Amino acid sequence: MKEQTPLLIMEGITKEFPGVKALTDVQLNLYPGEVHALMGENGAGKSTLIKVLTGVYTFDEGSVTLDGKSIRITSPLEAQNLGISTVYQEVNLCTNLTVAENIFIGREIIKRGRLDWKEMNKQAKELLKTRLNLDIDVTKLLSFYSVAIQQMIAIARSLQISAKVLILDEPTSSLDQNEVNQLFDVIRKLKKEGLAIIFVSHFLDQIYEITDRLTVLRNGEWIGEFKTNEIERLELVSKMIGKDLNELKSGERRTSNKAFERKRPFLQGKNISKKGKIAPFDMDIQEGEIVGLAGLLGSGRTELARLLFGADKADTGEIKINGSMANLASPKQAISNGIAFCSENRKTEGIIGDLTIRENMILAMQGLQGWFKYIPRKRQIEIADEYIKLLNINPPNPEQLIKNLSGGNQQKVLLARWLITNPKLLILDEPTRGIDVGAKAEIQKLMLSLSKEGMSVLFVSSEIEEVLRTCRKIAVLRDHKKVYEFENDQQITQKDIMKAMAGGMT
Amino acid sequence: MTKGFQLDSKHLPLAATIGLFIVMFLFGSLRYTGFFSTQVFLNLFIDNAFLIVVAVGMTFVILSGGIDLSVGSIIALTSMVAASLTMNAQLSPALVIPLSLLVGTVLGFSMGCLIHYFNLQPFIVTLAGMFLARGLCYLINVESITINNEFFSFMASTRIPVGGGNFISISVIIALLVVVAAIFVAHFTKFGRNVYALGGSEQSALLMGLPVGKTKILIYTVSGFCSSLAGLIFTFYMLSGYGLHANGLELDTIAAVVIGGTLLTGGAGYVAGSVVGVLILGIIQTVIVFEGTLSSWWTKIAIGGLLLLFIVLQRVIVARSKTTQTSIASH
Amino acid sequence: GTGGQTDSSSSNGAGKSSDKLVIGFSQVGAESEWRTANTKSMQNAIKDAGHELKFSDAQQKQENQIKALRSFIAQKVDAIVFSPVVETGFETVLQEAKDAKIPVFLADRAVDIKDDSLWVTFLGSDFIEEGRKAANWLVEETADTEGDVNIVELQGTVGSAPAIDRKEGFEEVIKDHPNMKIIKSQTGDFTRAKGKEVMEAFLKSDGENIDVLYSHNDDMAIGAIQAIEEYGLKPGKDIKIIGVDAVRGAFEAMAAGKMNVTVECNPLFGPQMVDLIEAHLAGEEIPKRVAVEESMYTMDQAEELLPTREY
Amino acid sequence: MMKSKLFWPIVVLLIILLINLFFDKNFFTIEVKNGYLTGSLIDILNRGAPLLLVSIGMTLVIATKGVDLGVGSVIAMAGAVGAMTVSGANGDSLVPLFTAIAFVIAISILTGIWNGVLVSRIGVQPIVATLILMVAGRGIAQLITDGQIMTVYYDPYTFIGGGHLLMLPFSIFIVAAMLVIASFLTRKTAMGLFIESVGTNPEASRLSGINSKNILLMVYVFSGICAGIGGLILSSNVASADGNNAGLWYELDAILAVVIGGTSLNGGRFYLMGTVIGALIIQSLTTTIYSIGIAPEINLVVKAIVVLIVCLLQSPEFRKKVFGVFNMKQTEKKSKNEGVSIS
Ligand SMILES: Nc1ncnc2c1ncn2[C@@H]1O[C@H](COP(=O)(O)OP(=O)(O)OP(=O)(O)O)[C@@H](O)[C@H]1O
Ligand SMILES: Nc1ncnc2c1ncn2[C@@H]1O[C@H](COP(=O)(O)OP(=O)(O)OP(=O)(O)O)[C@@H](O)[C@H]1O
Ligand SMILES: [Mg+2]
Ligand SMILES: [Mg+2]
Repeated sequence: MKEQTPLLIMEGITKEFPGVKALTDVQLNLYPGEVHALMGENGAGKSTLIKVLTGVYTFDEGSVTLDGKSIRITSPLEAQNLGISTVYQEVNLCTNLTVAENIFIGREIIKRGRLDWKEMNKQAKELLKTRLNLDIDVTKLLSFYSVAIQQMIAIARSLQISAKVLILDEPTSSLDQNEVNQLFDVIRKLKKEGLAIIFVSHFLDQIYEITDRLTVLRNGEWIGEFKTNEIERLELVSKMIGKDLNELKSGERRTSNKAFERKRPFLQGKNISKKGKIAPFDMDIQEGEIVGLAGLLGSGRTELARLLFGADKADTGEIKINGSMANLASPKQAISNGIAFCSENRKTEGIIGDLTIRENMILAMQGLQGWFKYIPRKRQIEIADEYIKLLNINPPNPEQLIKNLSGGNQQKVLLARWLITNPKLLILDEPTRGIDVGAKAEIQKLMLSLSKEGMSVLFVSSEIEEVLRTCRKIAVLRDHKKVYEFENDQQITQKDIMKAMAGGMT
Repeated sequence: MTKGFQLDSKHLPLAATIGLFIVMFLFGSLRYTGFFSTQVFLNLFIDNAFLIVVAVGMTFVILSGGIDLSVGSIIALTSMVAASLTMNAQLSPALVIPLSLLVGTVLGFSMGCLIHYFNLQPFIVTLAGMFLARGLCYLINVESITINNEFFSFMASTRIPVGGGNFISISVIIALLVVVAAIFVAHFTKFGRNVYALGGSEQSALLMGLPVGKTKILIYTVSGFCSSLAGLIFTFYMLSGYGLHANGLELDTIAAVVIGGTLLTGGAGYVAGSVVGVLILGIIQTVIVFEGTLSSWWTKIAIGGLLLLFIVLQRVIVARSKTTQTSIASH
Repeated sequence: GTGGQTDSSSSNGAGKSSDKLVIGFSQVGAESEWRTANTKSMQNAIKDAGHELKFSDAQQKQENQIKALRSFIAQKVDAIVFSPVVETGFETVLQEAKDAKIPVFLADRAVDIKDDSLWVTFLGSDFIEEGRKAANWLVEETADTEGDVNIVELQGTVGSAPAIDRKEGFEEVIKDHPNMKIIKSQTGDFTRAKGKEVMEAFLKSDGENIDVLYSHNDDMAIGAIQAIEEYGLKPGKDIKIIGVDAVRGAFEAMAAGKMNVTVECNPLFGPQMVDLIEAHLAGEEIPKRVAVEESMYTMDQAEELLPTREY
Repeated sequence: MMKSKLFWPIVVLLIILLINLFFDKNFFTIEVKNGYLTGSLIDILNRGAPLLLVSIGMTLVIATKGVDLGVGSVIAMAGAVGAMTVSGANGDSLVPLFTAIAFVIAISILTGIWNGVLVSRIGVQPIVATLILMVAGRGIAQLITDGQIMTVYYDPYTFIGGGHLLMLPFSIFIVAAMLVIASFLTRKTAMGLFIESVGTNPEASRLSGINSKNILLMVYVFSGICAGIGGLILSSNVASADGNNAGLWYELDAILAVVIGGTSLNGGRFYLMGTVIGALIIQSLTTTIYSIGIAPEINLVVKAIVVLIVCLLQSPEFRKKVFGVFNMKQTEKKSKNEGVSIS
């Protein structure tokens, strides 16, 4: 591979947004048949580099060379035509079209002057089945499926294009281990076929498993290019963060459990169900307890969480809060009962794109206070500044529009939105999705310390490791049914949970 | 998760609309003598042929998440151009017709370009287009121009018998051809699917590498063309060109499209639905004329009331079955 | 003859045909008081004569009117009366009516169709003549004025038949009087609010120069009168005001000395129309064009006629 | 942000006014006449009052991604109700006046609730929901006036739209008051934030605990009130009520004003001051067309051209393409910067 010439060379790339210098003199060399990781903290400029490459943004300075030819791409369409296929960080598909259409649109199969739906549906189904082991009805609208499935479909779409360069921007952020393995098999195959692949992820394990080489960015600057097997984890992290990070090593596994003593129940759910969504289940959450929800893709974790929050209305069941009956028919009621819910789908259910960081942060709090108790602007800025610092949000400007933030930073703002309301129960659906290593550790620490102060947390995550580390109790879902509940003591291992998820334990 | 169910859930608004139309027709037939006849039904098509054609064009615009307010004015301008070319310039219809069709096509194309290249809001651009087209009518002539031309008279008065003494006009045939073509375009061509994608999410469409700009420009061109074609049908219908023709028609058209089940936010809806929407507006008027006792203001109130009835019933039916639908479908 | 008199003449025809007729009447809309009065007159006349009325309002849209006519044909009415929204474009549907052997009567506005067998008769006002009358009054009134007479004109809705014709008739007469000049002309859409707004703008730019206001209907004139008063001039004296229609409001203004003259455009021809329909169905020959009797009212007559105005 | 949104509309407004100055040397003079301040500028404000009011209400509706086509009809209904209430009154007693105002406000609130319920509770798309009132409302107005133009002979009534206070037309004060109320509600309470968030992302707002249904309802009610008061001014100004013609096409002009003012029809951020400028542009344009003697046939063409110019000037893409050549040298970096932007 050494003697090969790079397929793609980006040099001296500089990109400035009004007020933010997103990229300064960045370079990237991509060889055919390699998987190349882009590494960096949230807001380091990974997605921007990708968007510059695929023509979503134009760059201010620098040059791009593909196959020895200098190019300047001005639109995603052009990028595709040049053989660059991309899965962007946020799922960018059309929810009003069917799965098959989403896979084929732009490159439809035409037979006798008309689109051949039969063939496209067939091929789409096959593609999802064979490549990603996903057996779903491809004639259903995309909106029918959860974000994770949508992400798989986006990946399938990019695979369907015969390309020279494949770019995957955090494709694994909401996938569970099985799906990740599936994806990696595909990547390995493509690699053998000589494709050059750019891969972005905040999971170091995945980086070390699949990538050959990596480029590290920090604050929009190029830090260096390394061979993956030649750089230590710790060194990599310190390159990304810019300082020695010994704290991260501390690995205080399950410390919380010892500190936690059973107090009194905060929420008691009995026989809650919604037809077609989730079978009747009971759920108790103690004050100050962190409860994990584990399950495979589409097992119904999100649905369960939404019912507890009143985002969907339950058909049956009753919920007691602090011992007395509560009516959680709408998010508003749930919030006034001290429940908060951070959705897994930040683009459509989380951010209010046109508003600023400050406004996004105080929204839930203001909703709680009502129309007339308006939080004075000065106070708003104080709050925003406080949480920007606490969660290390970049850029640290409360007046920046949230849609201009990097994915991970958006997630932090949403987390702040809920922390500000000072909830009794915080429901987090994949909260660490797209968040970098440092921040992830910070958030876990925060969860633990909040639980010590008496806040309960319902924690949905596809990373069993993470769940095991933080939760005292773990509920497992399978096929829209709560099948198991573990007390998290030292005996429980990742394997046990996986077994329960897959159905080996009932 | 059977196929049948899924088909239903997608086509439900359309089915509800057709059902409501039938109910309305039955209501009219029971209440008024002479209502239950094939000709009354066919008259809906004869009298609304032009509206069907504009609604088809508008459907594409609305499906893409845009809006076109210029359609009424373009109809007027087309009729004016056709009339003045025929009567004042004495050109033959073989020339007049393509030239008139060009009017809306060019205007639509220009509006599409403004919307795409300068990122302007469709509402405003087409509103300007609406003012402009009507203004141009008056520049040609403030008075109406009568058309005395054999070809036009032929198109206007030819009756195509469909049996039982009933007839339709040539315009109906044109309109139905347009509908068939549009359904094909919407579902079996790349352009059609791009329109839906654009309406679903413009940003996603862009990132998926779809030709967003080209599609947008084409959409407004198509709508402009449809308006001009409707303008010609309207000219056959009226045998005159006039600056006040089709005043306020844009709202009727939008209403028809939306009643036909297309979402104004884009991305969901059917061409066939818009046709039913037009027929519903038509039948409301027919019922009111048959009633024949409403004063001018009660006419307006009655139109509003019937519109309300339709929309609310449609909402209720769709909302009702959606809740039962999803729970059944996912098991 | 005045509008008041025609109304009582319906008794003439009542006996002629004892059959109960079904008459379809398609009205333009209800865009003005004049139109409303016209509708009422027609409705009452038909009812008083013992016939059944099928009424349809076209909301000022020709396409609606054609639909209404088709529905009348489908309902097999005995006669159709309609006030065309526009002069053109009714050939096809009138042919259908003729084929269905339903006689058609035009009210208020004419149609521009070569084949005059498509309708029985046209009963209505002559807008051009109204324009001429207005101008003639002005010529007489200013006969001994020396120097220029500066006229501002408030037009009706652009493109509408009364606006075009009233302008034409007026200009036709003043053409021969070089001292009369229309210095500003703008549309006021036949409404008071617009009339006032446009007049304000005229006064701003031409102020004391304006000698005469010619308004295509009384409503705009009434709006303009308010503007003139607010501007500080005396309507009727500093600026002479000519209106058309002779609606009640105009008489009030004239009685108060704020308006000089209004040319009548009589909407109360319902009874006359019923007579014509009955006569035709009884086999009588009737002329293709029947004029509505109309006159002109000046300031001096206003006070005494005011109580008799019906609209 | 705010600054750049307002800049170009203000420029266009100034240009229109300057064109007037060219035709009429005294265009900017304001003098005391009959004890009142008069002048073209004041006239524009006075004449534009109803449009300003309606546009202010419309701004909030549009910010929620809606639209209110019913405003024109509400104007007609309000005028009819107002005129009918005072129709029998004469003399100086102010009771009928206040009764009329109360009735008008009541009926406009009613219309607002009607639209708001259809949109927020039944889930009808705003354009059709309000279309119902647009059609039927005018009918109701005519029903009230019996199809006649109802003339008012009661002087206090004419004060609302024709009277003066502190030497200025009273309607200006009404507009100012409504503007203050709207600004207060949206900037000093959380209303503004909620409206913008519901307009940008309704689902995310709902999950943040905002009662979007009530926000929608409230916005339509406010728009109804604005239109109702606008109708009162219009009817009072000509001392009559015309069910068929009052407020005709106001809905389009109001939407136009809002959009010229920089608020997007896709909902979200709104700019009340921008709307005010937008409405003033439309009104000055109308006045200009009347006073410089443009032939009525080409009114619409002129309007179309001005609208296009305003929109083009506001478009960054257009400025870049047109002025870009000229600016290239100084800000080469900046202009390349924007590229294909997705937002
Ligand atoms: N359209 C925009 N306008 C202004 N600033 C932007 C825009 N897009 C990105 N930025 C800024 O550029 C920087 C880099 O963002 P980018 O999305 O590339 O980060 P990232 O490395 O992908 O982070 P993450 O891991 O969170 O996805 C951030 O500071 C972000 O706020
Ligand atoms: N493999 C699948 N096959 C069919 N439908 C699926 C599948 N996965 C998810 N769905 C559908 O997607 C919807 C979302 O599921 P849900 O959000 O509860 O999943 P989850 O357990 O939260 O997992 P994740 O969020 O990782 O997708 C459900 O309505 C489900 O029917
Ligand atoms: Mg990113
Ligand atoms: Mg989930």
